[in-house]
Amino acid sequence: MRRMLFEGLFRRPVTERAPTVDDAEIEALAERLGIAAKARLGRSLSIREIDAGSCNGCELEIHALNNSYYDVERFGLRFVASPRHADVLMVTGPVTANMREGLERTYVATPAPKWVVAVGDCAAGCGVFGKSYAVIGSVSEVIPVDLVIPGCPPEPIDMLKGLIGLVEASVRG
Amino acid sequence: MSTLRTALLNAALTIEEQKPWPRITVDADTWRQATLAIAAGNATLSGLWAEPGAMHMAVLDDEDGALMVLTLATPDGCFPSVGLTHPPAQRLERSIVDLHGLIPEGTPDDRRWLDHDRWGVRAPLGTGASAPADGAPYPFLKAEGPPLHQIAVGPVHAGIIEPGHFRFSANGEIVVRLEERLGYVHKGIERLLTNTTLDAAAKVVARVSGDSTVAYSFAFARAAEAALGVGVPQRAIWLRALMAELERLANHLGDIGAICNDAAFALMLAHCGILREEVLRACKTAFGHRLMMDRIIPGGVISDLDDPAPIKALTTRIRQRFPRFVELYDNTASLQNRTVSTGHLSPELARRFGVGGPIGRASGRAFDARKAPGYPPYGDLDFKAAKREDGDVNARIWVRIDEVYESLELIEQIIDRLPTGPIAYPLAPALRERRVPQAGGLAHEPRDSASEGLAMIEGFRGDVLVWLRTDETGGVLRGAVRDPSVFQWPLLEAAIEGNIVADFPLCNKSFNCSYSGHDL
Amino acid sequence: MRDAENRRAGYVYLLMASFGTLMLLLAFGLLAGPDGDYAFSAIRTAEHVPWLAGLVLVLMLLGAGSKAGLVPLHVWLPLAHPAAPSHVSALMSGVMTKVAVYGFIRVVFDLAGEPAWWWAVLVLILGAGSAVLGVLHAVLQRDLKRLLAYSTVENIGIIFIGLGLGLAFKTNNMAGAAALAVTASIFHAFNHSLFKSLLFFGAGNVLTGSGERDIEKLGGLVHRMPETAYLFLGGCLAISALPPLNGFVSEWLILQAILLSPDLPQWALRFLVPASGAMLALAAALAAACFVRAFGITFLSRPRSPAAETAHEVSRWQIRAMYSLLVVCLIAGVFPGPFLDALSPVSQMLVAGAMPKQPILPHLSIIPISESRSSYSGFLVFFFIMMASWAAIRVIHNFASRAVRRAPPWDCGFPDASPVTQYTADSFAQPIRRVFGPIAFRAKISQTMPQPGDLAPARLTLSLRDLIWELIYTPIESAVLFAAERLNILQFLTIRSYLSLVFAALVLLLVLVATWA
Amino acid sequence: MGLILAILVQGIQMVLVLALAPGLIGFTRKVKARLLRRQGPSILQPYRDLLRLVRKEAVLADNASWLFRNAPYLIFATTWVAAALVPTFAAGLHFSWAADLIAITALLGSARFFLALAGMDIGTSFGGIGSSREMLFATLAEPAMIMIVFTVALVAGSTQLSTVAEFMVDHSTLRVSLGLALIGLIIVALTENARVPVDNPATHLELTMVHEAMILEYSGRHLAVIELAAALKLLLYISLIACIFAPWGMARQDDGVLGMLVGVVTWVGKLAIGSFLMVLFETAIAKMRVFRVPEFVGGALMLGLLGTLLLFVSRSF
Repeated sequence: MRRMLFEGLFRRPVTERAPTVDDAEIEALAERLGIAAKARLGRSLSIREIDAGSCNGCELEIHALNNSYYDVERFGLRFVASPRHADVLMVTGPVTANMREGLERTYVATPAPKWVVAVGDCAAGCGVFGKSYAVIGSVSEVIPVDLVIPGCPPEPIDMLKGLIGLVEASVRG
Repeated sequence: MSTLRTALLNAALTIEEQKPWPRITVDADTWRQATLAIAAGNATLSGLWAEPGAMHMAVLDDEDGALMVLTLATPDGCFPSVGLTHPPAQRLERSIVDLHGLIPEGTPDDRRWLDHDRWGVRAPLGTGASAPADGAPYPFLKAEGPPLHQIAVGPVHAGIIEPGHFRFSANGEIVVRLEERLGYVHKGIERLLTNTTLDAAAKVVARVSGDSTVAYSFAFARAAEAALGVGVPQRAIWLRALMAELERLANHLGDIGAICNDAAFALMLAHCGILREEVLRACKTAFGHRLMMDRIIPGGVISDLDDPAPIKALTTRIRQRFPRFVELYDNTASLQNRTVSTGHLSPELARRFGVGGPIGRASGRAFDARKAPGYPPYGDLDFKAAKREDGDVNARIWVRIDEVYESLELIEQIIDRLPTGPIAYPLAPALRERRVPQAGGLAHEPRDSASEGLAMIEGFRGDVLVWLRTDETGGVLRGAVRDPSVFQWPLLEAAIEGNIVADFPLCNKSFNCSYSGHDL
Repeated sequence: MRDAENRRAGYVYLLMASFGTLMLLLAFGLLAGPDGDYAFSAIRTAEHVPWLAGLVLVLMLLGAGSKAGLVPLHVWLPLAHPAAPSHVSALMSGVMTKVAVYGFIRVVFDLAGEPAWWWAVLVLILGAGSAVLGVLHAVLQRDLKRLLAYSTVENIGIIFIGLGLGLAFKTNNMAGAAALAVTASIFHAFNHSLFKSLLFFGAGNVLTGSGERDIEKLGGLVHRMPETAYLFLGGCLAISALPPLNGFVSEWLILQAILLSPDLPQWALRFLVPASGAMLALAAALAAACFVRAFGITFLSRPRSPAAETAHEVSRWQIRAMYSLLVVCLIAGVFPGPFLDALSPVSQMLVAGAMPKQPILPHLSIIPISESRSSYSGFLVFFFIMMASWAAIRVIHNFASRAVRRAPPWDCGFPDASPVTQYTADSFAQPIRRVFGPIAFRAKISQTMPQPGDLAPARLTLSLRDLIWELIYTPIESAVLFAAERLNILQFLTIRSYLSLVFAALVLLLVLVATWA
Repeated sequence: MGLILAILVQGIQMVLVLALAPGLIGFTRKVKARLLRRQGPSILQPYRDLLRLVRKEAVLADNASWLFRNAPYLIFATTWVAAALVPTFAAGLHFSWAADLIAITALLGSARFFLALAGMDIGTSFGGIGSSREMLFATLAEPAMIMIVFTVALVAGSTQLSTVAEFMVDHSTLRVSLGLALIGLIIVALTENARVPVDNPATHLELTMVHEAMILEYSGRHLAVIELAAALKLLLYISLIACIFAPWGMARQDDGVLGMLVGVVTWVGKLAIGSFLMVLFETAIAKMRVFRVPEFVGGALMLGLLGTLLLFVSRSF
């Protein structure tokens, strides 16, 4: 253990350089999210993740955001335990009929201003599952979605770009 | 061949040539006898699924790991309950009631399971009668004693976890009873596997549980190949095993870190997380997708391993670093204090529930589908199935640690001995030449042109079972999948016995059952 | 049910009261001596044989202790106090126990002459034991009034710790320290009578408003009985010894007195005093847990029964009476100086010393011994807390968003309105029971958890044993029964046998009288 | 003039603890991240987090009472007052006679009392879990703290922190009793601040939470105030340990501006070292089972009692 702790103290972190996000994209995002109108929260956003019916693939990659390579916390983004503490809801999966209420309640429980990020192809448009007796549809059919990160599952770097865009937009508004 | 299997074959009304294991049609009495034999521990229940007018039960022979599927015609919509004598079948039966409307006669538990009264229909795969979508309250099982409170956790959990509801009846920290309520991520996968194309079905099955996507695709491909009677090139077989082991490696690394992190030991998570990320990146380089989703198709694989160097570098690196984590785990007394004797699962229960994967192997059930029933190329590979007897969180971590080493061993063997040649045979010509098997005599049995395949693959969580019926054009008529979690979830309720509320997350993470795979 | 309980309470009370009175009478008899002069002045000037004085102390501990509720003589108190109507309970717990304390102080400090050091040992052990055992019992109670009664036992224990310290210092001629201990103790007795009455009135309001005193069936009363809640909370803060209320001041003074004890010459005391200090601190911390539970389960959360759902606030006059108590609690906590000064003649008389004169200005702080050692200003603490909260509220209101939205409680996305999904009082106390229970109650649990697939109810059984009752009272009870059974045969003797018994007794008495002289 | 200066120093100290507390949390997070081979958030992140929280709306549960709304301010106020009474960069604080170490402990007890009640106000099972665990730990941590205070007070002859600090500067010697008290105080500090191995400030598991479970329902400005109070409490404990056991470099009342500056710099250094050691310890240990914590904190109580007893035996220990 001593060796691992020393490594941590004296060697460079394994965290990789932040992906660059285009300025124009950020401006556009800020505009679209109406951040100026809602409130500028600064370089600090708390994220609540909700699985509304995903296959767990997106969850794995969201987990990866927290690993030392991506280290999402350095951008002021933090996963929190309660929707009451959150600003951003990251929703994955096609919304199943059984999860609809849970998703809606989480949305209601989150204090404004809040943004919803639909993560993955399923959240964006049901993916391979399509609407059925058990699937309501994409996330936007249940709660308003502000940002979509496509992919099956989206790679952590893509999610990171999307989230950095959100943080930066939240600063500039 | 065991006596039970011989007896069943003798009692069979018809025997279906279903590759690679037979499917026999039986009458209700034989069905009941089979049920009793399973309950008595002479065989293991491996799957239970339905289609309109019939019930199917997969039975695993404990002696040689051979499977057999029993089919019971259900003209009046009823069948003798398996769960009545063999509790592991209860939730499967409840799901069948919810989806197909078939009634298990004498079932002890008639509460709905997947159906949360949200669909607007009853028995969507059966009659499909409309019903109110009002989310009727769910009657939880009782607990008695001094004033107890209930802790309702989920479906929206505090971490990045799939949805499920846990209901603890507790007196302070003492857990008096834990009951799960699952079904939140039910997406109607069985419906999606009905009358569809092979491609679409493959995509859906790959997304039954995203963490086991390789195992599912592998199982689906093998079931489809068995049904269609097509072959697979050698190189593809070995590449499939390579992917499966990489997936196991990534998931086990993630799990070891995550279990330790649930005891607030973040150091392990951080370092295991780094290794896991490196595995995923190597997968991306080698196969073009971090989770290797949709890489395995019926007939072969779609991406070849052009350069084994990144994988080799990966195994070298893990071999270099992982032993240090193992040492760290072994030498951190505070961590051991949390894991040793926590969440004990008795070998007896593990055997009765036929629980596979690291959970079973940590409780003395040595079953590993790679060994028996076995599938290529594992017969040609040299590896040991990990096994422990303690059945606690510590044992489950150790089984995973052992399996990390075994997977590394396997990956190295595969890379060294990887055969050359094509990576897939096109399906279309094979389908044209395919010999149509002769089907049995029941009226509701599939058309003559239909054929069936069953496959069992060892995923990182345990044995994945996929059953498929295809038509002569290669279309999927009907499919059923069974996740290892189905038999693991109920045992979590038992493993919490004697533990306090605060230890549940540790038990839960050490099981790491799939919600999506269970709910389908 | 309640009747049977009341009858039992009455019976035990009667027995213990007669026992206590008997002990007191014996003590007075010993003090009055052969001359039988019961005037205080006569007793005070009389020479007391040391072992007789010691016997007086023991008798006083038994007599006054049983009346005050000192462990192990407390058994009647948690039965009798809750059985009375709430205002009577307030009087019993708040005032009557103090009469016993007064009697004890009067006899032991004033009349019984110079104390021996072992007196302090005895008093400290009983005090510390009462404090911890009392509050441990209180934490586990689900009857609100019984909880308060057990908490009285705890506070009596605290008072006796102070008195024990006073004895220890007095016997070693440390007048200043003794004055501090005795003053603190009496101040705590005063404080306790205030907040315990307040709490009993509050419990009475709850009983009136909801008809329920089982806290497992209450909850959410803060919405239906807001003023009672407010007042009860004040009482809880005071009794949990939290600044700036009065309970803290007296307990702080006792702790300060303990810090003076390294100068004591007796080894037994040197070890016992810090130990009783630890017990005092433990009791105070447990009291906080106890009253978080009492207030939280009764007034917060959601109603656990229809009774709690339909509770209503009590009349204005009942509330006003309580406000006056709370105000005195606050004044005694914020301006304790004058109260301490007022007690100095008392300590002068009891231990021939007094605390330093508490300065009104500057700072309104109190000083137990000297300014360099320690001081505490209830006023400043109160003022600072008020200023800091005010500042926080101002800043937040000026700079923060003022938006407020009401939403359903966060339920993990699974709405379940059933009150069973919130903590029960028993659940709240379980961790404490688990940690302290094996020592104090021999708590045992047994559990049956059905295997997966078995729909039978799971079951938890809990057995708690009151060790004091089992170790002391059960043997006495069985001894009495045994003796009664044996003596029963006396009823069925012949006339001749009776006559010979009478004769034998007479001879025995004559021999006794003859040899005594 | 002296009085004005004294009040000024006191005021600066009050503002300073408030201003530095989030930075301390930021520093611990940074160190933790580095130990886990991550870059980690900026040290300023907690300030940004607080700023974000106060800009958000507050969502209150339907059945939240006045207690729920007011508790954050009371928790903050009592903690702040307690923190302001601990000498940080200068000994001999002007208002030090207002409360001694026992009163500081009790003030923190008040904060905990309100927090535990706030956790129970909504009636969710998690709030109850948190409150009940918090009060259990407190039943041992508080007496342990009192015993530690006894030990220190018997050595220094006062429970007044300023006097203690001055005494320690002048008579810093190695004593067995102080060693015991130091270990005990560290245990209490870890417990009170909900750090590993007692609680995990970074946990996402409701069932294992202690502190977090009580504040799951809080949002917006209320949450900000509670978070700030938690940060203040950590700062208070590290300052307390520094002030009693490592009082070197602390300015005195009559030192000039330069002395004060030196005091501030050494204090910040002590905070950094203290929190660094804490994080190092945290990283190297797993969280305990809930019912091991009473043994752990009970150990602190025993250490405190032992220290006191030693001093009762002989003042030279």
